[in-house]
Formats: sequence, C-alpha cells, structure tokens
Amino acid sequence: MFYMSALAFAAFFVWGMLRLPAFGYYQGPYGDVINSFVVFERHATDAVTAINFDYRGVDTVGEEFILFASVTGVALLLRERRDESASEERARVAEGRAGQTSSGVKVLALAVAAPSALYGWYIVSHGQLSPGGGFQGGVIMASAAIFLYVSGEYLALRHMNPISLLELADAAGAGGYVVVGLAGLIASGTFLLNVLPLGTTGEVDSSGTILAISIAVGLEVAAAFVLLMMEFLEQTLEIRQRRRV
Amino acid sequence: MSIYPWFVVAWLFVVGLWGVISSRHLVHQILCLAVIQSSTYVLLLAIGYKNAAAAPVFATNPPTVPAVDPVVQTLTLTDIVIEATVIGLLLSLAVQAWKRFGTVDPDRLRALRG
Amino acid sequence: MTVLQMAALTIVALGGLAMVATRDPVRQTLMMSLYGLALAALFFAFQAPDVALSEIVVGSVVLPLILLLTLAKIRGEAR
Amino acid sequence: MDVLVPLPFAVPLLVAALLIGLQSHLPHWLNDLIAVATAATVCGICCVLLFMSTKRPLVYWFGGWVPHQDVAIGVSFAVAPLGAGLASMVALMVAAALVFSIKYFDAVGSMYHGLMLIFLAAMSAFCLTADLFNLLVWFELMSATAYALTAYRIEEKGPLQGALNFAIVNTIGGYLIFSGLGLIYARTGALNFAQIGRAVSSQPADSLVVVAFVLMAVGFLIKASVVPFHFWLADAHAVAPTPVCVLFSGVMVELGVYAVARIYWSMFATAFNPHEVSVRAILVGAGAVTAIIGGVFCLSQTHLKRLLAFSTISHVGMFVSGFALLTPLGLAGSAVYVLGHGMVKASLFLCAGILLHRFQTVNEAQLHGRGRDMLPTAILFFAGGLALGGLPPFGTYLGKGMIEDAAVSHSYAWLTAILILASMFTGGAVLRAGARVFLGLGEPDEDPAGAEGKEEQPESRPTGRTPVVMMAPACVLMGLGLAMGLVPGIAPRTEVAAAQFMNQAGYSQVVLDNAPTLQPTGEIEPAGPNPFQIASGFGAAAGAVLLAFAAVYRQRAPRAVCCWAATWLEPPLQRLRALQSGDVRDYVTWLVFGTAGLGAAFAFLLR
Repeated sequence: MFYMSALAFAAFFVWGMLRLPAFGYYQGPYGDVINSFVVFERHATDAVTAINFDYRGVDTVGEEFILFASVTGVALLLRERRDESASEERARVAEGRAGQTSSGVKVLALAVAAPSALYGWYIVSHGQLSPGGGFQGGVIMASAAIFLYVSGEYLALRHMNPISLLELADAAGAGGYVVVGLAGLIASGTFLLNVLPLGTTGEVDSSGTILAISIAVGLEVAAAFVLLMMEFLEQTLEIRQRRRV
Repeated sequence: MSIYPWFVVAWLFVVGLWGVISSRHLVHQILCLAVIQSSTYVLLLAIGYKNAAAAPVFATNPPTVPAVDPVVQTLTLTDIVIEATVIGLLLSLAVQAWKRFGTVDPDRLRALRG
Repeated sequence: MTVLQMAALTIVALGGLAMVATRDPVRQTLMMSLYGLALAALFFAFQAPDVALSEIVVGSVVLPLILLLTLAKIRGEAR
Repeated sequence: MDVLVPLPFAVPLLVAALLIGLQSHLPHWLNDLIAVATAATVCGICCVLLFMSTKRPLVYWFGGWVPHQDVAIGVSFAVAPLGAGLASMVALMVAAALVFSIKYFDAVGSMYHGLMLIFLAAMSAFCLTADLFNLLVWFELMSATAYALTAYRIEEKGPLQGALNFAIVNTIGGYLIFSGLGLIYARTGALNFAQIGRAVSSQPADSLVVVAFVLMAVGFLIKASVVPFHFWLADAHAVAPTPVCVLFSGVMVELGVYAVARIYWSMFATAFNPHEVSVRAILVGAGAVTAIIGGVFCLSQTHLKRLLAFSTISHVGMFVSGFALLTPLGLAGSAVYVLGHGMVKASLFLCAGILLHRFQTVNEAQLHGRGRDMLPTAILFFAGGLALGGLPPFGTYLGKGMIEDAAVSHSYAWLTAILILASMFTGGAVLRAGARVFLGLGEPDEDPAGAEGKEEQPESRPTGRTPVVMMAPACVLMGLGLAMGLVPGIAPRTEVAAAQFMNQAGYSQVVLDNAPTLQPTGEIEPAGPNPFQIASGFGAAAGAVLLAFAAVYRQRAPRAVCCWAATWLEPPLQRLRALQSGDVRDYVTWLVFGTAGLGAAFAFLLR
C-alpha cells in the first residue's frame, strides 16, 4: 500500500511543481524589494541577517523559543531522578576518562578551543556585514566547549557546575530577544522597532537592533547547544559508571 | 533541464518517507526525517535562485547588482534550526526508549505495547 | 543551470538515498556528516552562503555529535 | 490600543524565560502564582482584542515595516474576532490546566510551567498571525513544546510510544506545510496572506495552487487529527499528563481546523470559487467520515482518556464538516461548537484526572462502582456526557444546530443525521462510562485488569478528598460551557464575524490598503437559536442516554440481538481497531495514503 500511495503522492507533488517558474527565474517581488532597500534602510550589508533579525524578526523570536523549548524538553526528559551521589560518581568516571587522553590531542584540542570561541564571537558580531550571524556564531562558540571535552578538561568544566549557569544564559538570551522587542514597543508602540542608532554602513556597530539581537541569539544558541550536548553526555557517563561497578 | 531540481525535491521527500516506514531502528528513523526535511531546503533555495546573480551580501557589491532572493534563505535558515532542535528532542526520546525498554526497534516497542 | 549545480544536486539526491539505505546507525552518522557537506556545497552553488554555513555547523558538527553520544549510550549498554 | 497586539505571545515568552532561568531560586507557590497570573492576563488581553476587532481586523506590522510599493516586507498580525476568541479560549484553558496542576503533580519544577507558557504563546500567536511563514513558525513551536509535554512523565512504555508517534507524524505534517509554502511563494513572491491571496486570485487555480493548498491543508489536518491522519491523537492523549490533555483536546486540535479555514479564506477562496461545489463535497465528506469513525471508536473504548480522545476526533469531524459547507452560518456554527466543546471536553478531562488522582487508574472496568461517593465529580461527568450529546442550553447544541441549519439549506440534509449520530455516540460513551463508574450500574467486567489496565501510571499521590484546586477549574469550565448557550445574540454575532472572515477581497484591502471597515460577505441566514436546533439537541441527548443504557445492560439483551451483533458488528470493529496498531510506520503509511487520496480527489475535481 505504501508504494502505491508514495508513487501517487510523488506524481501529485511533481504535477504541481511543473508549473513553478523555470529554475533560475525567480520572479519576486519580495526578495527583490528587500535587496534594493536593505543597505539604504538598515545599513546592513547582509540581507539575510537583516531579514532574520529585523524585517521578519518575529519569526526568529519563535525560532529561538523552539530551540529554548527543545533544550528545556530534553533536560526535562533526560534529567529525571538524577540524584547527587550518582552525579559524584559520574564525575569520577569522567576523571578516569580524562587520564586516558594523550597529551598531544589535549594540546591540539585546547589550541583549537580558544580560537573557535573567538571565531564564533566574530561571526556573531559581524552577521549584519558578512554571511553568518547569531545562530552560526553561537554554534561555533558551543563547539569550543566540545573541544574542551575532547581535551579531557570536561571535568574542569563540570566542577564549575555550569548547568544552572548555562540555563541562565540560555534563558537570558531568549528573554533578551523579547526584551529588545519590548523596548521598541515601549518607545513607540511597535514591537521590534529599531530603537538604536543606525551607524555607518559597513562598521560593526551599524544597523542598530540587529547587532543587539544577534548577540542575544548567539548567547542563547551557544548556551543551548552546550546544554544539549551535556545532557546527552551525562547519559553516556551513566553507562560507563555502571559498567565499572 | 530546468525541472531537474524539482525532481530531486520530490525524490528526497519520497525516499525519506520510505526510510521512515521501513526502518527497524529509532535513530535511523529519526535521521530519515532529516532527509525529508532536506527536500524542503532544496525546494526553497531552488525557488529563490536567479541565473548569474550574486549572493545577497552587499559588502563589496553595490546594491544594484542582481542578487538571489534572500527571503528563502532566511526561511531555510529557520528551518535548519528547527531541524536541529527537533532531532535533538526526538533523540532524547530514543534514549529514553532504550533506558526503559532496552530496545530501539519499533517492532519490539510495538510488541511491548500489549 | 550550471554544471556545478547539476552535479551538486545529483550528489545530494544520491546522498539522500545513501542516508536512508544505510541501516547501521553508526555508519549512518558518518553519512550524515558527508550529506551535510554535500548540502552545504549545493547551497554555496545556489549563492546561499549564510545557509551553507549553518548547514555545516549543524549537519556536520552538532547533529553527528549528539547522534554519536546517543549511539554510545545505546550500544554501550547493549554490550 | 494597538500596543496590546504583540502582548499575547511576548508576555508569556518573557515570563517563561524568567521562570526557567531562575528555576532553582523561586519557591514552588510563586512559580504557580506567576504562571497562572500570566495566563489570566493573556486571556484578558485577548478578550479586549476580541471586542476591539469587531468592525475591522486590527492590523499590526512588526518592526514598523508597513508595505513598500504594495509589497509586504515585514510580518503582520491581523486580529479578527474568530482568531481573538480562539486565543482567549486558549489562555483560559492554560490557566485552568495550570490551576489544576498545582496539586496534581508531586514535584513540578518550573520547567513544566515554562513549557506550558511557551505553549500558550505559540497557540495564541498562531491564532493572530497574518503571515504564512509566521504561522508555520508558531506551528513548529507549538509542536516542539507539545512533544516535550507529552513525554513529561515517562514511566511506562505507553507514554514514550505516544510521544514518539505524535512527534514523528506531526513533524512530517510540518514538512508538508513547508513544501506547500514553497510552492505558493514561488508563484506569488509573498508570504503575507493578503498579498498571496491577491496574487492567487488574479488567475484561475492551476495545478500548482491546488497542490500547494492540499499540502498545507493536509499538514494542518494532521494536527486536527482528521481521518486517516488521526492515529497519533489517541496514543498521545492516552499518555500525556491530564492537564496537557486538556490543552490538546480543548484547543490544540481545533487550531488545525482554524488554520485550514484561515488559509482557505485568506488565499484560495476566490481562486477556487468556480469549484466551490467540489471543494465542499470533498471536505464535508472527510469531516463526516471522521465524525462517524471517531464516534464508533469512542464507544468501544474502556480507557477513559482514550475514550475522550476519540470523542475529540469525532467532534473535529463535525467542525470540519461545518466550515466545509463554505457558508457564514456553517463556519459560525463550527466556531460556536469549538468553544462549547472545548469547555466541556476540558472539564471532562479534568474529571478523568480527578479519578486518576484518587484511584490511580482511568480504566472503566477497574473503576466500576468505585466512584459512588464522589457526588460533585459525578454530576460534572454526567453533565459533560449530556453536553457532548448536545443537550440545550450547553453551547454544543447551538453550534451543532447552526451547522445542521447550514447543511439543510445547502442540500446536505444527510449531514444532520451524521451529526446527531456522532453526538449520540460520543455522549453515549461518556454517559455509559459515568453510569458504570459513579453509579455501579451493569455487570462488573470479568477481567478487570484488562489489556490496557496497567498502562496508566500515577501522576500524583492519592488523597482521600479531592483538592479544591482540582475541582474548581472543572466546575468553572463546565459552567462556562453551559452559560455559552445562554449568551444572548452569540449566534448572530458569530455569524457576522464569520461572514467578515470569509471576505477575502475585503481582508486584503484592510491588511494592505488600510481600508476602514470589513464588510460581511455571503448570505446571512437566521442563526438561531430556533426550535429546530433545540429539538435536535434534545433528540441527540436522549439518543445518547438510550445508547448508554443499551451499552451498560448489553449482557441482558435478547440472545438474538447478541448473535446478530457478534456476527455483523464485531469483525469490522475488530479490523478497525487493529489499524490503531501503535506503530508509527503504519501511521505514516496512512498519512501518505491520505495525502495521495485527497490530492487525487482535488486533482480530479478541480482539473
């Protein structure tokens, strides 16, 4: 039954798509209007970032909260009845594992972690100028934490008890976006209205709220992905611990 | 040749669906969803493409240079974020399935249902 | 449509099939990384650098990592 | 006063971020208080918006990006009475569910409250938006939150299975909507409903428009759980925590129906106008099938939450067939019905939650006769059963009656029979369960620990008395469901709002050209309440009572009837039940089958 239906579905889908404009002949007008206005209106040179964080900024509010809700959901699902003693045990296991990392790998990973954090920050703060933005930069910053783990310093990370801190950062980023929106609402009655000076096109502090939102998103995304990874990591540590006992 | 992208879109959608219904492993099933989703990326970006146009970044190009549609790119970007998070959520369910029932095979999960 | 775009589309189409046909999840995770790169290449060919960048960071770094952790959990206990 | 428009989603999102961010630092009662207060505030705001938007929709452009050169470059909300009314109901339900949860869960962290508030934000923004992609974003946010909430109590295989099935099927639904969106964007170069609508109506509907509509409609009908996309719903409901079920059945599913109506009348109605008869036939057919299949399944359940879930499917079928008549009266009937049904169904779920809290099970067979001393719960439960059957003056009878009137005047008189039958089934099933649980009527089942017996896990520690925070929201909701049918002028007013909702050209003038008013369109028929509606309501309710008695005392039926039933009714019923296999791969197969079937029907009739 599936094959018949899938065939019919594909035929139906293609039947509709055959009436699309030919490939390579985008007809507008939405994208063309934005392309012609974006530099003049928003002092931003990356149209995609400008749409993402300003023209269609409300979509991105929803998108950030999808991330936020998913990470909260994962935490809710994976963190059930995890008690403190088990957590201590896991820390010891992590320690045991740390010893196994060879020093060459350790140095290399540490050497990569710092630049990738910096590079992530660069991508976050230059989103309005060049490809990139809060999301991509945030993920790159999060990957710095992964390199830390590879280097065996996960334990150091864990000793700082980062989860509640990360949760705070995650929430601050997501909430920060709404606060930027509300600032516009309070200033002039329009949610997400740009309330910051636009600056000179081509400089980092140009384009007003786009940069503020980009930083909020970068913070949220970085915290969220590190959290996500840590939640899954704790799960694998759980089994190592069990195998030892 | 200008309809080739649309066939790729339909192909990815149907192949992904086939993977979902024939899967024997939850993780595999979840990844097949990612294949279906990639068909929507290809569809959107192909729609916004213009022959011989530049990327919608005007750092070096003046705004008068023809550029491809930035809107579909924004939509795809949002879509990718949604993909990453929903897959994360689904995988955490798969981990739970494993923890509780010791299996990630849909057949055996169903058999457990009683 | 350029040759580059045709080639990228074909690779993506085959990559999707390979993703589905690879039944072993660990190998499939590897496929996922490669498929992410293929998609990113296609997005570059479609003049979408922003999207390509996010596809690389998500499809080739974050998701495979979470997947490997999930599989480590599942396989680790199976042994 | 336009500043109120973004608040229904901005306030709960901000509060949710605060609650989750500060979770270890707030006392328990403060979490509860803040969450309930936020939901109540949103409810108030939405009510104000409802009354402000009766003349014309409130149009709000985010970021101040009003259309340039007739091109909408930003995202807009267009608050219309139907959407605002639905949003206020969403907020009311969330508030009720949060109050109920205070004593319901043993240890609720702030994560639960945060997710509930995000769920509220997503649903209310979904009702207000006027932008296709924005609609999809809120849809996805709603889904992601709902998956997490469904699996909140993972103790048994049941919950997990339900959450996984729900997540996979609905995620595929999201992809279908996305593909449809891509097609329509390629044609029109717009994402704003009004602007797409203008571009689409400028030429006759061709295959691209048809495919785009079908893909999007299927995506939303999956959320609305229309047959054959309904399988996930019962699995998800059976396992989700009761307060979450209240939201799923009371409003989330109905939002799928709302979305189909919204996209149809803002974008496709003019283009499909020459084919109106075909569209009506297809959608009314889908609704009628759903109403009957849902009703039959409902009657054959003994697990109370599954029973209520199937009754929701049956009612969704009635809502779909109501708006599918494509007249103001039909749409208004659906709207009134959604409100009335939501209140009643939510109250019934809360009753099931009270039973679960007290006895640790919601299996009808195990509960047989154990609820004899629970007078208030019993009264609510029976009232709910009668209300689902359509007893006046509950809001349900009015909605049902309006749909029936609209059906009769468009030569769909047979739909009346379907609606009465479906009301009898769902009301009868609830009354039967109530009679067995609270009155101990009929024979106790031979095998009380049946197949589904061990599925439900305690969500809370039992107490001897029912806490007032559990009883109060159930009573309030049932009272509102009763009062709704008595509000003077609710039917004609809703009909005017529905007629405005259907004015596609006027809608795009309001959104894009800032037109001062939105005129109602279509033929305004007398809405009622009228004697015919009241008679039909009493009739269906009486039928439900009879059916319930027949079901309770089925063992005492004459032998001939038993034999007849065993040979003619059992086998098809068994086969139908086997379809509900719990395996998501079967559900996806049905999904593809349904999409292909609906697509073929549209392709054939609209070619």
